[in-house]
Amino acid sequence: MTPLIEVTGIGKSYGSVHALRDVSTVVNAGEVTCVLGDNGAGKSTLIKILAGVHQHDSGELRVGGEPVRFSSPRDALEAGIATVYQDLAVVPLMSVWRNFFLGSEPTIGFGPVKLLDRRKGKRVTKQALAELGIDLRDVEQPVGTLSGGERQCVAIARAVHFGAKVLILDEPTAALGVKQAGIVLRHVAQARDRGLGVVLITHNPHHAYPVGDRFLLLKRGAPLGTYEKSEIDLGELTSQMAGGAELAALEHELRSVET
Amino acid sequence: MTPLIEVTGIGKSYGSVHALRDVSTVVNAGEVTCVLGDNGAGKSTLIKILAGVHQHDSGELRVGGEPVRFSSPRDALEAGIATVYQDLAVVPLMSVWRNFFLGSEPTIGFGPVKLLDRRKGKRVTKQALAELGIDLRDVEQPVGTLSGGERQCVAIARAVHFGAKVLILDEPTAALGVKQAGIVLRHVAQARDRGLGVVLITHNPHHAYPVGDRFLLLKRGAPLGTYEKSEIDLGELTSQMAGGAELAALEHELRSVET
Amino acid sequence: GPEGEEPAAQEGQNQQAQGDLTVSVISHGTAGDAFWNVVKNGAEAAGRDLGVQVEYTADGDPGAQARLIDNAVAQRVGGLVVSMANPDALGPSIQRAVQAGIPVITINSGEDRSAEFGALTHVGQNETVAGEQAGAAFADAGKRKMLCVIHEAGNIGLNQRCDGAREGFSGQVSNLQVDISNPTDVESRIRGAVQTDPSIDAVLTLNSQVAARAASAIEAANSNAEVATFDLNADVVSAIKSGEVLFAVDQQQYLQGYLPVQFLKLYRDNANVVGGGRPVLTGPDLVERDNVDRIGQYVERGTR
Amino acid sequence: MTVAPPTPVDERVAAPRLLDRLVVRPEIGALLGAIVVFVFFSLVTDQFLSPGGVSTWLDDASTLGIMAVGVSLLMIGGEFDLSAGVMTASTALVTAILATEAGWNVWVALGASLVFALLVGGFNGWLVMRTGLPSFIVTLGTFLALQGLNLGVTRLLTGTVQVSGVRAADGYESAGMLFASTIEIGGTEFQVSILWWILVAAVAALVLVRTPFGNWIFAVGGSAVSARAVGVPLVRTKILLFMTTAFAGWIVGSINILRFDSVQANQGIGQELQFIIAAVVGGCLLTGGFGSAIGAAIGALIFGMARQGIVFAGWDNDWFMLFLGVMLLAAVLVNNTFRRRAERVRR
Amino acid sequence: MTVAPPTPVDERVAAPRLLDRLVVRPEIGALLGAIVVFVFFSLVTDQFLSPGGVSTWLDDASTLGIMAVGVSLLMIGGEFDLSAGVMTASTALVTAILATEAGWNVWVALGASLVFALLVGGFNGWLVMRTGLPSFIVTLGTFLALQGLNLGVTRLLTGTVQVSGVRAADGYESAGMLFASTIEIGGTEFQVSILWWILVAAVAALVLVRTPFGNWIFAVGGSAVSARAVGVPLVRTKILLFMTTAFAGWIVGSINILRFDSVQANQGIGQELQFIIAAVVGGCLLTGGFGSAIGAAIGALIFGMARQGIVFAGWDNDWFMLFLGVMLLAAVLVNNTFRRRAERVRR
Ligand SMILES: Nc1ncnc2c1ncn2[C@@H]1O[C@H](COP(=O)(O)OP(=O)(O)OP(=O)(O)O)[C@@H](O)[C@H]1O
Ligand SMILES: Nc1ncnc2c1ncn2[C@@H]1O[C@H](COP(=O)(O)OP(=O)(O)OP(=O)(O)O)[C@@H](O)[C@H]1O
Ligand SMILES: [Mg+2]
Ligand SMILES: [Mg+2]
Repeated sequence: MTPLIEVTGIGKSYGSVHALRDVSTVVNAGEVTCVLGDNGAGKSTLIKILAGVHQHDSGELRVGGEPVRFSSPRDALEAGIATVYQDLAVVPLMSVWRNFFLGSEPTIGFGPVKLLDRRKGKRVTKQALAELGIDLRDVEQPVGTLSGGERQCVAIARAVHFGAKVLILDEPTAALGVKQAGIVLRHVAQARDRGLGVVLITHNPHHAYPVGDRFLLLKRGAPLGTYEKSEIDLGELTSQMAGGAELAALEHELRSVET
Repeated sequence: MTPLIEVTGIGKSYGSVHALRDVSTVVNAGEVTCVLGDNGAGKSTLIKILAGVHQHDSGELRVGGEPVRFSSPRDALEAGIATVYQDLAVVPLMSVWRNFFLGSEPTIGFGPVKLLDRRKGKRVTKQALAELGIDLRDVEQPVGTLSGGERQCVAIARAVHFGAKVLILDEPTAALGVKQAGIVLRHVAQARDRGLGVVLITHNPHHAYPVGDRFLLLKRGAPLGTYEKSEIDLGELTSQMAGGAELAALEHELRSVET
Repeated sequence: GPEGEEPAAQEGQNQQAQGDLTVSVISHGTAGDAFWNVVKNGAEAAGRDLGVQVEYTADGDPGAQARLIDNAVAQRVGGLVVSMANPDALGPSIQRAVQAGIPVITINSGEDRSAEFGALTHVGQNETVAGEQAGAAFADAGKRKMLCVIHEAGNIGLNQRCDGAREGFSGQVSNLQVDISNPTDVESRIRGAVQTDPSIDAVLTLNSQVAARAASAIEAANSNAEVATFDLNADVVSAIKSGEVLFAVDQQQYLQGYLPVQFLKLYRDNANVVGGGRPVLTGPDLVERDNVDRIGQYVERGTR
Repeated sequence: MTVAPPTPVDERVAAPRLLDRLVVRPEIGALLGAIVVFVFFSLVTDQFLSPGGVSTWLDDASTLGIMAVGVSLLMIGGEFDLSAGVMTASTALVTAILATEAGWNVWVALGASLVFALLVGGFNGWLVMRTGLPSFIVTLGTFLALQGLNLGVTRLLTGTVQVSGVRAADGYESAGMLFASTIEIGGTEFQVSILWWILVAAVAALVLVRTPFGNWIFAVGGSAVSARAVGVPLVRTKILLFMTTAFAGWIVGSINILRFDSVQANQGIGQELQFIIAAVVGGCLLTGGFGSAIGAAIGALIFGMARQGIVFAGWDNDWFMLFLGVMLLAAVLVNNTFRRRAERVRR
Repeated sequence: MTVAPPTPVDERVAAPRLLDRLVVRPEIGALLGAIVVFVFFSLVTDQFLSPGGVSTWLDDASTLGIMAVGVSLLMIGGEFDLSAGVMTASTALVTAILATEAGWNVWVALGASLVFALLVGGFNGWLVMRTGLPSFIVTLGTFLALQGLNLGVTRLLTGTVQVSGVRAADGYESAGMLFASTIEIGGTEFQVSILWWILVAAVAALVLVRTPFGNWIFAVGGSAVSARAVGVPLVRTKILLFMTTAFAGWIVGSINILRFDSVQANQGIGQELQFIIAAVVGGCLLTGGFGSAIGAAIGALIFGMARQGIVFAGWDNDWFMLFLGVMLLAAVLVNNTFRRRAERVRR
């Protein structure tokens, strides 16, 4: 089986900042590829290349075996890659259902004129959100009136609803509490079980380990290593990320001030 | 000893949203008061009242025993309350040292004319950042060119430098990796040891427990409980926050899909 | 150029009787104003005819106009033609030009202060007189109540025309302000004004384009008022022919551009001063149905 | 298809009032304002309500309204067009010069000026998107450049600052019928531009709320980065919006030149602010992402009624600008209050 | 006092080049532009470099420059003032009417118009801060209102649209000396307004980069919420900025009325765009938080040199607007490129 996405030696610079260098990984159907790393490690840059927001400078990106180069997020969407961004990508002043369908509006034909199918839009949105455990009184209310967690769920519900083959989530749990993070992780697992390829970005190994199949560790733009789940355990993953010795020293220090 | 800050039955609404209701707590010198809660629990709202960004609608706020009502962040700063905001409060286009001293600029008298003391500003900034382990090549560069973690450290360094009595930190670790979060927590502990009263907001009990002395749990704007460190252990704190049963079910479920 | 530093250069001007002559024409017309376009054409035609280099500049802001005069003085032009809508603002600059030995001729407005500032002569006539003529012509036609349409708020020249018209007209006069940059607004407002007061039997417009709007507004409002206007254009000519416009007050502003250039040339080459420095009147010429045919063809080419 | 279970009551939210639900529409403030102005002048003056009076202020509002609708779409899309005012003159000049000086058929000349307008609009949009500069600056540049071209080219080609004589050109009959005829209703003549105004407003309103493209307009105005990220063709949408405004400018320019037969090179300057005022009075948010095309059309109506009402009332016109300034401030304050209320209708 | 240890080399960053360091200043684009314009007209025309020529274009640039500096401070502070142009006329009218119609001493009249200007500026600022509306809209309202007042009140009090005769009023001698005298240098007269321009630019530049208030201006323009949160008095700073712009308007209005002795009620309209253009050409970011007062002064200098240079060169004035539009676009594109480079000089 060819992987859904295959990244080989990819690199990207913003002006004189080399945000990403020589990174390779694969995303298979029914598997979760986790990308881990500290702040500024290049996680968002990597997935923005997959999502068509930026273009890579070097290396190769293959989708379904074909080398591609997305010129806009629309191209990536059409190739079946749906993304939930760290900065959420919702339009606060627009209603929930319009945000939900933004860019892929349902229409009813009317000769050559295509009008929005508003009834369908509202119904589907309500239902898709309900499935995620979010129950809105009114999907006509502006997204700006929702709480951060609710907005996150709108973005996830949208990606799940439209995400044909690959679902990319950029730190979906960073701003969430334990309970809501759990709900999101559950949906990641569900999507995986439905046969989607999932890319999960996080810097919390505790969130990544339970759902991940493959772990790509980045540090300052360069790959630190790629591990299959069988090759690594949670403790090792955590210490790999933080740089083993540093973490141990830190824990000791915090424990000592504590007493 | 009177507490540095005492909050009694405080409440705040934004329009028809009651963001905070009937919350009480104290902040003592040399102690860390942690405020925990899910998204939208009202954590930021509470500390914005302490910091003078918003005014409370009901209840009482005492600083050093005196009831007060700050009309602007400047008032709160003058009362010795320094704050690091979740949304960082830096001006991206301004240089690092100007951001560092923003609102409390060092001047050299020149008759009635007070000019900025730029040399002192740069020197002090460089030094204060170096103490936090951040070493900038040039404190004249715009803050917008720093990484998220570096910006966080600028904001913290500023608060530590000017924070006379009380230091408030709103989710300082949310956007940070393990290592950087550790550094921040270490500084929290240091500030406490120097006799400052610290308010630490987070929704990560693992970050709160090692440094906290008192834990205020919020849920949907209302207090869920206040605990001294001696009254609660990490496991209980975590389960209190997530709502014990829910968490157990979730962990079980994630563990089961994992296999 | 380095010769600018020579102090003697300032008197040098009017003594050199041969060679190129440069004349700067500086008006207070706003860019794109139809009236001043004809002045410009007149000055440029004179320049071509007489081999004089003519530079036309304009600014409606008195301060900016004064600076343009200073500029011409700095260029040490051979002659200066200035429309003096605001003598107080321009006075010092004109006097400086005169002191620098540059002959100045004022045009259009500012007749009464012209000699005081040391100008050679004045060509044209002031707006008030032109307005009086228009008012008198309406009065002769038996009109009782006049509407004077100002198309640029705060323009002193337009206000002077209306004030003059009030003088010359024996009946009642009211002013109406319209926005020249929006023709629909011009037409609607004139229409509204004649609808509101049906006793208005005369409409005086101060711009040829506004005249055409007034004519159709009156028609749309079924009013029996008649239109007269300042200035000519092709539309006004055909409207006079068809009787939609009663008459046009033509200042013959082409002359206000042409004559000063000629006078300055003659002054330099032959020390002529026309009329001993008394004002030369260029109009007003009333263009009516009986003389419009002859004048119409000149309007087309932008010289009347 | 399952139906969501009944919403549990959220204890954090006070019950939203009925009024709150009513004032969510952006055009509500403008509508109230229009009613006030209408009733006021109907009572104060005799002529305002007469057929002739109505036809006068509708006429005045119509061309302004067409532009205001175009500008409102652009404003909802988060951009500005300061060149919209001169654009009405530029298109009229192109049509007139081609039809009279070059002797083209009016329809062909109209087609050429349409192409010209779309090119300028497209250029505005392209430059804004390409450079990321604020549209205020870019269109200020085009505004000045067009102003200079209008004057320079007209004088160069015709020797005057005014072009007329389109009525004599081929094809004037049919083109004039479409853009500049009048319709008699009950003995009063109404300009066909009123129909254009209603048509443009209706089409714009339909596109805005009932089509995907309308969705995209709100999205690119509300948050351009997010819109692009979820697959909205950002650049295309914005460029199309600039072209729409230019298109509106072409309609108005064509109406003007065919109706008045002449155009002056300095026409249209200063109008751009009136379009923006009408759109803002009509409830459009200057910063984008919120507003209504119908509101902008109503904003133009208020403008037309007030401007003509003042003439009917015989008031001194000197004060119109003062009235306009006060009305603008009052309208945005009212709209702002309404919007704030609307935003409080939260979950 | 410890010294930071030597910076370890960051492997992610290419070495910043010297050029990058040089182009960080916001005024660099304007400076280059000014040199180009200066050299160009010096070569093309004879008189541009003569003392009389220099005095002419400096004079032209001076009043524009005073306003551009005021507007640039406001723009760096994140706001706009469309009423700045009419403000120069309003203050002149107040001074003139009080000095001639009411017979006040010129100094007293100047004081009164200063109070008037500061009140209007303060009102602008207060309304913007109070309502949170964009300053574009609020000052557009004031712009229209002042325009109406200028016209209405002047006509009401004097019966015409122009007030003159200040020269005859008490106190003119000394006030005229301060605002409208000329200084002879080497046989050529230079307007005292040039000194005002230099003075205003120098004071503004000093305040901007060397005082805490200047720091606050950058901060409120760069990120108002953050600035307030760290203790910058946001409302006070912004209101003071609006008052500063109004103050600049008062200086220019006073220079105009005392120098030209007369003022027309429609003066100053349209000027506000020129001020903004000069500030933007001078490197100010329209969206706030970045820019320079010196740059704005240089922007005005480019303006003055170009406007007078075209006259010196004998070019047809019809095309000036086209030139202005193209220059504006070119300038912002150059500034933009420089700024982008500057922002790349990262750690
Ligand atoms: N648009 C941009 N322009 C310039 N530099 C950028 C841009 N986006 C990111 N960078 C830089 O590239 C590097 C990698 O950024 P990226 O956002 O990919 O990191 P990340 O791993 O997602 O971090 P975080 O955990 O904070 O989200 C950082 O140094 C960042 O400052
Ligand atoms: N300025 C505001 N206007 C209206 N509602 C607000 C405002 N700020 C916060 N809220 C609402 O008040 C409630 C509490 O918000 P708050 O920011 O205090 O939560 P929090 O605990 O800090 O959440 P997080 O963990 O996401 O930072 C939320 O429902 C939020 O939507
Ligand atoms: Mg990221
Ligand atoms: Mg918060």
